[in-house]
Amino acid sequence: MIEALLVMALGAVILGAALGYAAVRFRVEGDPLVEKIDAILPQTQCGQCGFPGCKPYAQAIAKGEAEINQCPPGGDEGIHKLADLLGREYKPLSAEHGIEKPKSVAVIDEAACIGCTLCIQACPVDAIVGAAKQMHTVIATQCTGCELCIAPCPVDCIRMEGIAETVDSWKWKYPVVALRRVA
Amino acid sequence: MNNSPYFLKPASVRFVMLRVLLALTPAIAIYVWFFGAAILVQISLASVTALLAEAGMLKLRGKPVMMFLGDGSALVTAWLIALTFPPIAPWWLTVVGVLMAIVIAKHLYGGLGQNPFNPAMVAFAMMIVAYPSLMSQWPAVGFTDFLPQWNAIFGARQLDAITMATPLDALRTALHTADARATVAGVLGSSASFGNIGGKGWEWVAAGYFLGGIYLLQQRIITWHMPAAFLATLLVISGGFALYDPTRFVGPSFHLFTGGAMLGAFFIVTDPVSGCTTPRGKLIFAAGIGLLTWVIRSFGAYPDGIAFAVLLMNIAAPLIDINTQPPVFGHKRRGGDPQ
Amino acid sequence: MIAQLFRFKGGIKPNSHKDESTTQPIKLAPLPPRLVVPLRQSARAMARCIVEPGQDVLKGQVIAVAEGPLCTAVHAPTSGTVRAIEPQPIPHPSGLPAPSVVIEPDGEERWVERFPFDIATATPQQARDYLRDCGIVGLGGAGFPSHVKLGPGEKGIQTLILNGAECEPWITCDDRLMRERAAQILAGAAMMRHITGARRILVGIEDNKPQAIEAMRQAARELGEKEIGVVAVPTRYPAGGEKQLIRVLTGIEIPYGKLGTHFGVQCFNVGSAHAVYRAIAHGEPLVSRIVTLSGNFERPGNFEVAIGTPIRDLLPLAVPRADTNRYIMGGPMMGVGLQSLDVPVIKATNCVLAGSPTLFPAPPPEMPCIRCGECAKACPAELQPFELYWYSRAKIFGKAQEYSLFDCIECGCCSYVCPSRIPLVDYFRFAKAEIWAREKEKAAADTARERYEFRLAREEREKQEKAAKLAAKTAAGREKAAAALAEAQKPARTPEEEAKHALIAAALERAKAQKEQAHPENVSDLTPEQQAEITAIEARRAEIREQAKPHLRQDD
Amino acid sequence: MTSYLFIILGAVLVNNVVFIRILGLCPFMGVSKKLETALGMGAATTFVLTMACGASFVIDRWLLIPNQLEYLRTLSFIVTIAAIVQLTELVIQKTSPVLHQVLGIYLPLITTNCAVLGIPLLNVSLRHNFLESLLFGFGSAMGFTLALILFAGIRERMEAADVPVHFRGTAIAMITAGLMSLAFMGFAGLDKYK
Repeated sequence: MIEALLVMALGAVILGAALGYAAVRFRVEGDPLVEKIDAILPQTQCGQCGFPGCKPYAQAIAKGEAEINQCPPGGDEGIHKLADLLGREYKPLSAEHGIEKPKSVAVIDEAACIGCTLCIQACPVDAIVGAAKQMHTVIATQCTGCELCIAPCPVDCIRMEGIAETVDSWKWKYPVVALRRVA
Repeated sequence: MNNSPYFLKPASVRFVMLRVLLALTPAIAIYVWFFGAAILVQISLASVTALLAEAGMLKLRGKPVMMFLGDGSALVTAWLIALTFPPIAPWWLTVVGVLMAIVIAKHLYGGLGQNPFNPAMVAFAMMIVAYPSLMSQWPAVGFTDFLPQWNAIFGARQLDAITMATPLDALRTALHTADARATVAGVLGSSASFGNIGGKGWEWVAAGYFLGGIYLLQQRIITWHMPAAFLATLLVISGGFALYDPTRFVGPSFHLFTGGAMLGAFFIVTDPVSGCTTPRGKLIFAAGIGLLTWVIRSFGAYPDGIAFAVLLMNIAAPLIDINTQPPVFGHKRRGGDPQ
Repeated sequence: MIAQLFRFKGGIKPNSHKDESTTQPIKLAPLPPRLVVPLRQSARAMARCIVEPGQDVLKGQVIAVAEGPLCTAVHAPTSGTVRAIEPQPIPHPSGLPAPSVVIEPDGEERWVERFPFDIATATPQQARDYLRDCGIVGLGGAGFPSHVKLGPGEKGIQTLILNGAECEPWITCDDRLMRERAAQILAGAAMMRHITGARRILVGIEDNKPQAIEAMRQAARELGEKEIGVVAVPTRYPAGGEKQLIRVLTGIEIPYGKLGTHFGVQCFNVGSAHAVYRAIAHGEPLVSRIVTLSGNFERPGNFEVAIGTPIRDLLPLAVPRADTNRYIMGGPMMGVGLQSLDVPVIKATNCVLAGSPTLFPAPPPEMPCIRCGECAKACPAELQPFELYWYSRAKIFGKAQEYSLFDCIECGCCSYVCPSRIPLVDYFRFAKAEIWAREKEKAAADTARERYEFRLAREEREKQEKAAKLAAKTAAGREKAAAALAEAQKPARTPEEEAKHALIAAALERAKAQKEQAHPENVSDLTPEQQAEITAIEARRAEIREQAKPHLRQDD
Repeated sequence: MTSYLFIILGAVLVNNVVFIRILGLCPFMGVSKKLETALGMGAATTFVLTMACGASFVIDRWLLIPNQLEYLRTLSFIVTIAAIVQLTELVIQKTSPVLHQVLGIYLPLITTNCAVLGIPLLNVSLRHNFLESLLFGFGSAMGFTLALILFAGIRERMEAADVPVHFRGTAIAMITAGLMSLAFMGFAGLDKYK
């Protein structure tokens, strides 16, 4: 009995020492995973996930504090990519965080704008230009469509507009599967 | 409104499958000549089962039944199963085998074109693992009376009179389990089931498959890669070992003209769905089947190794394909430098 | 002169249907009542319009100038009046409209002043700029700007290839052009050779066009040049693909993402060479081209058509048969199905093909892929189309890219041979479009991330500055108090403090202004009654605020 | 020499740890979605299993048997394996963070991978010597890796297959594993050949 205890104790001491040494020797700094997650997120910085931006959400996912299905702009595909990267199971987009919408940009009704700068402060990517008491306008190419400027506007002069399809932005569609026609 | 190209070459899956069935007919005729009409019963049984199973699965999966049923792929699977199973196997063995092939190996993976394993070989492997003795009762050559065979399939099994082991099985059993002094020459000389070059009768059936294979090659339905690599590997390796120790290893002619070698070479190995598709991959794939067939025939526990060899290489096929991708136009020479 | 030809793998041999439209010489198409000239003539770029509605233009007058490296100028195809500058349908698979100039011809065909370009004294750069301003783009079908292709690249160009292969069935515009204007084509080629400094010219023509080959050889003999070779190449679609023709004539394979110039070889359509000749020798910009009308027509043939002519006005020239149910711009293998007959002829329009249910039957239903490998045998880019299909269909685009999706030239050979009748090219177009869209999205996301991070950094900096300012202020305040204690009376503020105070005052002002603006003030243009009502409400609000004051510390 | 070869061959093919012994199914199903991760998992398991076989042999032969403590075998083997796994995890985390993240839960699960405990115990019951133990462990791990890679190859392709909805994911993966197992039964008898 004593031998058994001794043997186990000896084993525990040796293994513990080895592990302790390894923990010091192979310490990891930083977290490269956050970057990878952040690269998948759509960078709308809309905060619909419940975090104040894409990066914080990425950090939360990396730490395991957030689910991967909280990003409506990233949509189904973003969730699939996150699931792939992290080896987690796919989950459908969580409804409480919003729904996937077609991409759109904010447009300021320039006649109604009073130049309050509130939307400029709200815009996470500085895509609204203007100054106090001057008319504001959205730089459409930089707008991520996060809708954060809509709520602060005191005169409700900002609306979201879908992006119209042009010859340049048109995409080939998924081929119509003839099977369905026959069936 | 469809997009370019607007006109297409006349060709269809059904056309391909019907050619394959046509190519099988000479061998079937020879089969009937030597071993009786039981095989025709089995083929009909398998065909009906396959078509019913296919229709049922298509219906369950919500696909247009008539369109897919007409492609003929289920018939090809059914015929291959019938031709690899013993012709006097009980009817339910064939039926269960076909169901396994169509339902599990084919439709659970998404149907035609998506199955990673050869359905006919899945059926064969399952049945030989589950019912090894039933799968080893083959009709004696020349015993072509229809009634006993019919009874063997559907009724009372009075088998002793009409069955014998296949040549491969006989040789393997003799070499493995009999006394240590058994030699290839001794075994071959001792039994009536061995013919001049392969198994008696079987060598002619094999010739029939060969004929069909040539037809498929001529019709450009299969390419030379797979049959050539498979047969060459089997030839070289069995020839080499037969030279090394002729008492323990039987020669290449026996390997090539016995069992499923010829059927396999032209009709099973060449299945494009579950096999490799790159030119180099096809060679590796078929050579692998040849090697494994010989290994399992020579050292393994099952009489014919083709089914297992095919399944094993089916498993490896995706990896072989990934690693044998041919270079794309312009990417062959390093950096594509001009001369 | 060329002993050895090379071959490209794959390819198909469909029935070529060339004879139907080659019997007649090229005829001039009449001017339509209305020309629609899209501003988007070259492959990827849109020119900037410089005319206005109502303005009179002359034939050959610039109506839009080139902007950016891949753009070419656009000219008025005839004299007349600009009626509108508006989105009009253009020949594009999307069927979407794009900005176009609508011109009503006056029927007089008055040219602008034309000056031949003196190529002998001009630098290559000047010559390229001139061609750009003449609106010269590739006339083979893709419409890539010629001046870009004439650029020197890294190593210069040794071999200039003229593409007269014209491998698509039915199309014969290059064939007729070579038969009738061989000398002009070779003259244009010689000019391009001069610009690029190339050594030799090779003309590749499929061997099913013996008359064209003979005409070109005759012209070359007359030119008396040894360094021009007219080569008959085997007839096999897509021998006229640029990369395939370069491969056949020189053995060089140009991978995806590389241009001919990287390898010292460049390839031009014979029509482009002809256009270059017209531009340089006669000062004529590209305002018309040869278009084949073939397929389901009573009188198929080739016509010289003004750019901008609506297809509808073209059809009576060849008389479509009664059962014609569709029109295709380009050939049957790579052409664009026309969704409207109002689309105009553009510079890339080589053919208008009429189709009938018997000529181009509706595609049979798609069956599953059986991985038979026919497509891989037919693929001239030596791809594995069934693997591309497998992953494109399931939208696993990363895998499709691993199988070199972008090396696909969309020639249609795989769809043509597929026994399962799968529209393979459609799947590849879809996958490519998705990947491109995604890359665009990714780039946008990266910009957004950068801007977001910059904003965060700026806010952080501002916070720190504010804190520093605050610290400075309190420190200054304390000092001031101490100073006030020590020395009873002193001049109150230093100039720095003055400035600081001014800043604070301004900030307060701003805050106040903001606060005011925070109230809804969309109150301009109101009627007096409304104004009065608002004032009354405001007064009531003030009253309530006054009453609430004991309870509330602050009303905002 | 041939006997060693037969040990490896038998462990890789004939008695493949996954397909024939049906051990280690959890990581087999879990980490076979992608080829790269399968390779990573295979490498990690190979390392751990070989080490575990060596270490457990040493403990068994020189610690447990001399002291008549065979009843502590399972316990001490588990502890040893756990320590080796911990060590591996630390090393991987340092050298390949992505692999670490991808292996995720499965890396600690090597601890409870029944193959990793089963093979050392089999070593004892098969009375392998030290070299044989190492080879058997290595061979089994190679068999595990082979199974994982082959399975990953098929799964990558199957990902795009039109599998009926109810069978997507784990269900069809299980069926595939079963059919692969069936194929590996073809090797039966190879190791008994005289």
